[in-house]
Amino acid sequence: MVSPVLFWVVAILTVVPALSLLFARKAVHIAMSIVCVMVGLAAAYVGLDAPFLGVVQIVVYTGAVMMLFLFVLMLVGVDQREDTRETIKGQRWIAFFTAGGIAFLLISVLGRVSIAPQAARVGNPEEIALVLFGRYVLVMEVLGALLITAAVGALIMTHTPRLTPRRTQSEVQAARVLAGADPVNKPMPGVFARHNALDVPARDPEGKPIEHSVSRVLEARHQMSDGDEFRTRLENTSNPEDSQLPNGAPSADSDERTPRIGEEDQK
Amino acid sequence: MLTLTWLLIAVPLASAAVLLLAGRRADAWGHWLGVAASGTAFVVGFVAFLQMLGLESEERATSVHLFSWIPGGELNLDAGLLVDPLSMTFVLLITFVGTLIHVYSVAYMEHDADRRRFFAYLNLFVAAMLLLVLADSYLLLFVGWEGVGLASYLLIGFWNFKREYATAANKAFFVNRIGDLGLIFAMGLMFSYFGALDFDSVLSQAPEATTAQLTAIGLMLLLAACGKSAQFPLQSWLGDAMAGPTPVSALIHAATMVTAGVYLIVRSAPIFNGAPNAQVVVAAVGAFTLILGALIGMAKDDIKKALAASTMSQIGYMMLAAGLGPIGYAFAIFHLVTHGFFKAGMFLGAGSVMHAMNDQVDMRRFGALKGAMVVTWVTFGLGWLAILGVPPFSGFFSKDKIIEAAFVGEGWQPWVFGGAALIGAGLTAFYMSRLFFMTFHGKARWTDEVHPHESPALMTVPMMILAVGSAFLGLFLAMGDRFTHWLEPVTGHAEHHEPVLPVPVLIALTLILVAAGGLLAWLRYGRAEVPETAPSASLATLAARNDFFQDSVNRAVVQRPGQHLTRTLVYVDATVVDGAVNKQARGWAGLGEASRRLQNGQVRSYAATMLVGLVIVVAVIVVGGL
Amino acid sequence: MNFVTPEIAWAPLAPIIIVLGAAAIGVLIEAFVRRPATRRTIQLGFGLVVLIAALGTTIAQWAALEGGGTTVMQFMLTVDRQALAWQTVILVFGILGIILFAARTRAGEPAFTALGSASPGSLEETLARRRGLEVTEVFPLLLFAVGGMMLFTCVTDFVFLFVALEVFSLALYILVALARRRRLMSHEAALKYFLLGAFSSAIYIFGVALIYGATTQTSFAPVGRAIDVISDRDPLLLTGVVLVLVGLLFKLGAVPFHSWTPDAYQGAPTPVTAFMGAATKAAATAALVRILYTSLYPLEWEISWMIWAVACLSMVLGTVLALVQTNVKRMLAYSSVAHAGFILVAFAGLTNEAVAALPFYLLAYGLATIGAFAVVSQVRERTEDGSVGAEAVRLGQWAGLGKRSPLLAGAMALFLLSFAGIPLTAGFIGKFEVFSAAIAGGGWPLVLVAVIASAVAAFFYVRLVVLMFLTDVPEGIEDAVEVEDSPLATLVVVVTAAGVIVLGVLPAGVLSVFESAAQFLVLSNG
Amino acid sequence: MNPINFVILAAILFSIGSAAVLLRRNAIVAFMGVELMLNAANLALVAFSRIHGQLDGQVMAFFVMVVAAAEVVVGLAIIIALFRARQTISLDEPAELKG
Repeated sequence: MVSPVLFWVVAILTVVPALSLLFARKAVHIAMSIVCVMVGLAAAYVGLDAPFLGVVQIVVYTGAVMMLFLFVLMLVGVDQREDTRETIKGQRWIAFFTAGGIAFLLISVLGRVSIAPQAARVGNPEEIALVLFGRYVLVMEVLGALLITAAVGALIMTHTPRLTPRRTQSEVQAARVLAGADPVNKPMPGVFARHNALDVPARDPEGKPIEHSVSRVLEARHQMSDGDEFRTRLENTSNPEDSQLPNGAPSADSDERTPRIGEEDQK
Repeated sequence: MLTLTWLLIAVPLASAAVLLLAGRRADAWGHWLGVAASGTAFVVGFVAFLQMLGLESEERATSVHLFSWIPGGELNLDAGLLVDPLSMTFVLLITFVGTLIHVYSVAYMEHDADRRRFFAYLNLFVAAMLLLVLADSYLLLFVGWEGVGLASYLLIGFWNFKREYATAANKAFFVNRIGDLGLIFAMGLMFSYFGALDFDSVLSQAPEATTAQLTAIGLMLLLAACGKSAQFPLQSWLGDAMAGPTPVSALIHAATMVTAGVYLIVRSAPIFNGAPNAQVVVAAVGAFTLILGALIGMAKDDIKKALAASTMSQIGYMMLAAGLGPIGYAFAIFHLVTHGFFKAGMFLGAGSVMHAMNDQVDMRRFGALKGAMVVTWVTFGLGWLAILGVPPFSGFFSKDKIIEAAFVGEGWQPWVFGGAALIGAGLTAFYMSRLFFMTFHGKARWTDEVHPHESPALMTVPMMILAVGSAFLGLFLAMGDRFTHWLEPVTGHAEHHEPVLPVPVLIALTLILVAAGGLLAWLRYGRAEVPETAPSASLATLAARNDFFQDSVNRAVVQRPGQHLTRTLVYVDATVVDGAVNKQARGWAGLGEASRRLQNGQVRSYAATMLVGLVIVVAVIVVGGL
Repeated sequence: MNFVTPEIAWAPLAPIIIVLGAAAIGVLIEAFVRRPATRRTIQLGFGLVVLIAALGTTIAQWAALEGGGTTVMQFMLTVDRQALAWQTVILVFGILGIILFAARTRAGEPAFTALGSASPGSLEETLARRRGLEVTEVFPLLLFAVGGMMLFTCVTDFVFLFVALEVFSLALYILVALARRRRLMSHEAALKYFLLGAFSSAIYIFGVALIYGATTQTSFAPVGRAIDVISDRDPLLLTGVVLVLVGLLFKLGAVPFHSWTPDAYQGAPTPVTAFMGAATKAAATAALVRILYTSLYPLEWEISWMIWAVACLSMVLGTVLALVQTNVKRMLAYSSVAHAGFILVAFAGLTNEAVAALPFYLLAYGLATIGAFAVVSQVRERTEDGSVGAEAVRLGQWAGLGKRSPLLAGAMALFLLSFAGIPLTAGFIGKFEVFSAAIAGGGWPLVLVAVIASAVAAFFYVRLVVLMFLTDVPEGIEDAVEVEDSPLATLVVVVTAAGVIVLGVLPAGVLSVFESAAQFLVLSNG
Repeated sequence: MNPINFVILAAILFSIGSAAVLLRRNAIVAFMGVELMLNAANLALVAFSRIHGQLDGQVMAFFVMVVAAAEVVVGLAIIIALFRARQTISLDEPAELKG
């Protein structure tokens, strides 16, 4: 017999997180909830005299499957939020009624089952091994084919081989310069700025903000302080010292500036 | 030789295969190969026929085993041929008339770049039709049945690379499929009742089955026959079939295709003998179609469409005869044979006329062609006399027998069926004479650019041979009831019954009606001027038209009610029957469009479909189990 | 606690071992042969040799088989005549499929993408094409699929069946995603097929769990015996059975479990559609036959209404939906749904005739399917710069094909007529066999529906025939549509066309072979 | 307590999983729903295994786990490929195939 306490703990530990599949918005939250369900199921297996499966459950599901899910979630963007408004007419009702119907029917069927559980307890790993490599050995063999198929399939769909020859560091750098990138390192954020902070763009010698000096992450989060914002703050300030920029750089609003090398040729 | 009858099918089939596969290389000689194949089939058939004549009448049925076709536990079916007087009659008709049409086509299709392909299809058609009549089981018959259908589409569509013809062919296919359904259902019923599909087992077990079973099978066979033989309500495809080259029409109407339905019914005689109700329905369908066809024939100005309507009507006679039971079977086939000759002759004549008139088909543009095309005029005229039933030409002997047989019986039946057959004879006389006079007599109403001329010998010789048949075949076969005795092993011996009216009276009545019909037509279309455009339908214009005294009588007595009836029936034909087909097609398509919404491209909806199905099934199981 | 080595008769498994082993070797070939073009040649040759060897082995086993067959492993797997017959059918489809997989256009373009991971229109894709890369892994994947399907026909255990099902399904999911042209559609089709497939597998395995709960067994024959013992209707058992059947009906593509079919058929690379359409249906039917006849037949009365309802729905919906299609591939897909219905008709009454009729039906259907899709793969659109592009699948683009390529169009017409069940084609004999089996089993109402459905179905098949032969070549289509003549595809078309005709005219030999295959080694009552 | 209650729990989880497939537009979440259904089947198998005092149920559950793992690999690979091409994993997005 199984302890009722265990059952109820498992029931709550699985059903409640599982409901996040229907109601939670963030995929990551759902994935973590499912991890919880998997752990709950592992507990159930142990309670049902299947310790081997309990361990396998933890290893395979929480350890591998769900981690793979999380991995892919991160790949496609952890921050994905799902709009839960329904787009297909009536889909929500159909879903609840059919799923509810399935649950109702299965429970009504199972509720009337009266099989007395056997007292015999089986389930230690050695016994499982005997069955696994005895009666089910052919299935084991075929699973090999299954796993090869899965691996080959995943490789085909995701692996991109090197299509261009590997480039050396100097080639990379040469290409960058050719493409018009700064030959030297990008300025650090906060350089020449009023604020020595990561969210403030650097300024070039002319005082213009260099927007790409700030991390893209901050940019995506809209946590970057805008260069223009500083410019206006600079213009509006009454402190004369402020107009005197350090290192003698020309002021931001000055129209006159010395042309850069190369610009002259274009004129 | 009887065991070599498989050559009948194999030779044209092989020829068709050669012609199709050889491609352009065979363009030079392909048509002659086609003629030779058909001719060889005729020779084989004729030799077998002579051999069969040498046998006692009980021994004339021979089974030719070909190969084991579908082996199986319950149903073990071999592919085999049944050569007996009935199938031999058809073989001779198909190969003889078919060969003549082949010869004719050599000249008729001379300028067509695809003549070789045309002959391949003709050969295919002949082979399929021979398979149909020689098969020894319903299933093998069905193979030929579908083959005929397929070949006819290839031929009907031969000239038409236009979309509207394609849709017409599609519709024709659909109508024919309804007929095919009948045959399939009939086979299903036979299989479940008798556990067999070969003629031998089915027909020998038929007397032991219940009337209800036989009636069901009979009605399904009738549906099949209606589809192929263009009987009401599945007649509408016949008009579409006119789109093909004229030799095809001749082949379809005279020797192949439309005769298949009559063959099916006569072949299944033991089934119908046990199902009187089904027989009455067959006769009724025949009687109705013969009148309907005649009325439609009156309304057509297109020479080929008028001839097509006449085919419908004449096949109606055959169906009527077949529905009368043992007394009618032999006459049905007799009429089929004579009809095969005169109708083929007339179609070839029509083709000759069209050849001369730059493919013009509107009879209002013909007239006075007898001078320009003497041979065509004479041969067509013999066919015309034959279809009218003027003694001593062929049609008289065959049609008159059917009219007599229709008057046999008790209660209302002889009066209705006999009456229909009698009236039909009068109507036939009217519209066929109309056709004849409008084409060959009266004033020339040709358009300017045509210069009628007689067709080449390759075309006229077949017409002459057929004309000889139209003239004398009936007399030859009727003498001493030769034909009836010949078919007796298959159709059974029919007791002689007296019609409800004395035979001489019937003959006299028939001839009077025929004469009246012919005379009316002469007055309207031979002597009088025929307007070059069809008269419009409104009563006002009718009243305004030239008003001879005879015409008024004519119009009041025959024409006006006739016209209304004709119009109504043609309207019914065009809207209700065609409409039903179209509507049905639309209905299916509408259902498709509606179900299409289920497949909305959303995988979640797909999953929902699955789950809903699952829930329903489980719910039924669980609720049923509680 | 000592381990008893299980007794396994390996010899009868030889064809499956050959195929699955070769698939694994095929993966190794991928690793060791560098040049894509060489790889393709080797994979094709290797795959062909392997499949033909497997076919030979299967036939040799048939010839050598004494009695009903061999129990390879008690409760798990038997190789009997029935299984060998189905394996032969599947191997034939596999051989035709692998040839079609290797077909290329005149410009040397294969049907599969150059790089599975590259997104359409990306730089990687262009580079990969320029480098002449090719996903030659499709050949081993096909071998895995064939092996899985062969297993599917001879396993006798619900769990083993599940594993076999996954082996071929996973390979197919990937294959569907690898179209060279219209890659977005291909991806979409793969995702839909995969998600619904996984969904149905989950339903199936839950059903197995319920059956296990009700009977303590998962092997076909013991389950059947247990069903016999359970006197009254056990809802737990019945629910489990229904869930299991749903999983199989999904693979068969029967309504309402069909919705993946049109999308997957249309989106998949055409050679994959050809193989999948033919072989999956055969495998699913084989499994269904075995389960129904060796395990579930005591429940015949309880589940027959479900089979009837699904059969009717499939025939009607498949037909009417095919009527309104304007895409050739999609039309054929819906026609396959209708054919799933015809297949189910055979199960009326669970007669012995049906066991003989179904392999023939599937062989006839599969040959015509592979042939038809092979033709589809040859009719191409021409892009504006004059190169040959994706397949021309709009019906209108097929207008006048009979004039331009009479043999190809003629073959297509033959396949369509076979689908429609016109005499002298294999489809006619197949339908005839199936329907007479159903009539023998008392299923005449089903046959009635089937006959009407096939009459209506003939309409859309013939519409395409009419379009090809009786319609003028529309203006400009000469330039817009190009007919390819890949020798490999032509070979497949010729072979399938010949098969369709031979099976239609002289079916006796094949029929009697399948007739003698209509026996199971292990029955629940024996 | 009778282990059959665990089967009832499995039925509930199965329904939740199937509802997720019907409701969620995020392909990964829908796929997690399928995984939950497979796990429910496993729970049922293990519970029945306990009820019958047999090992077969556990072995089957083990096989299901392996199969599920393989399925996840393939499924996620397809989803990634789709994401690369379309920059979305919404199931509503790709609907070129319909009708």
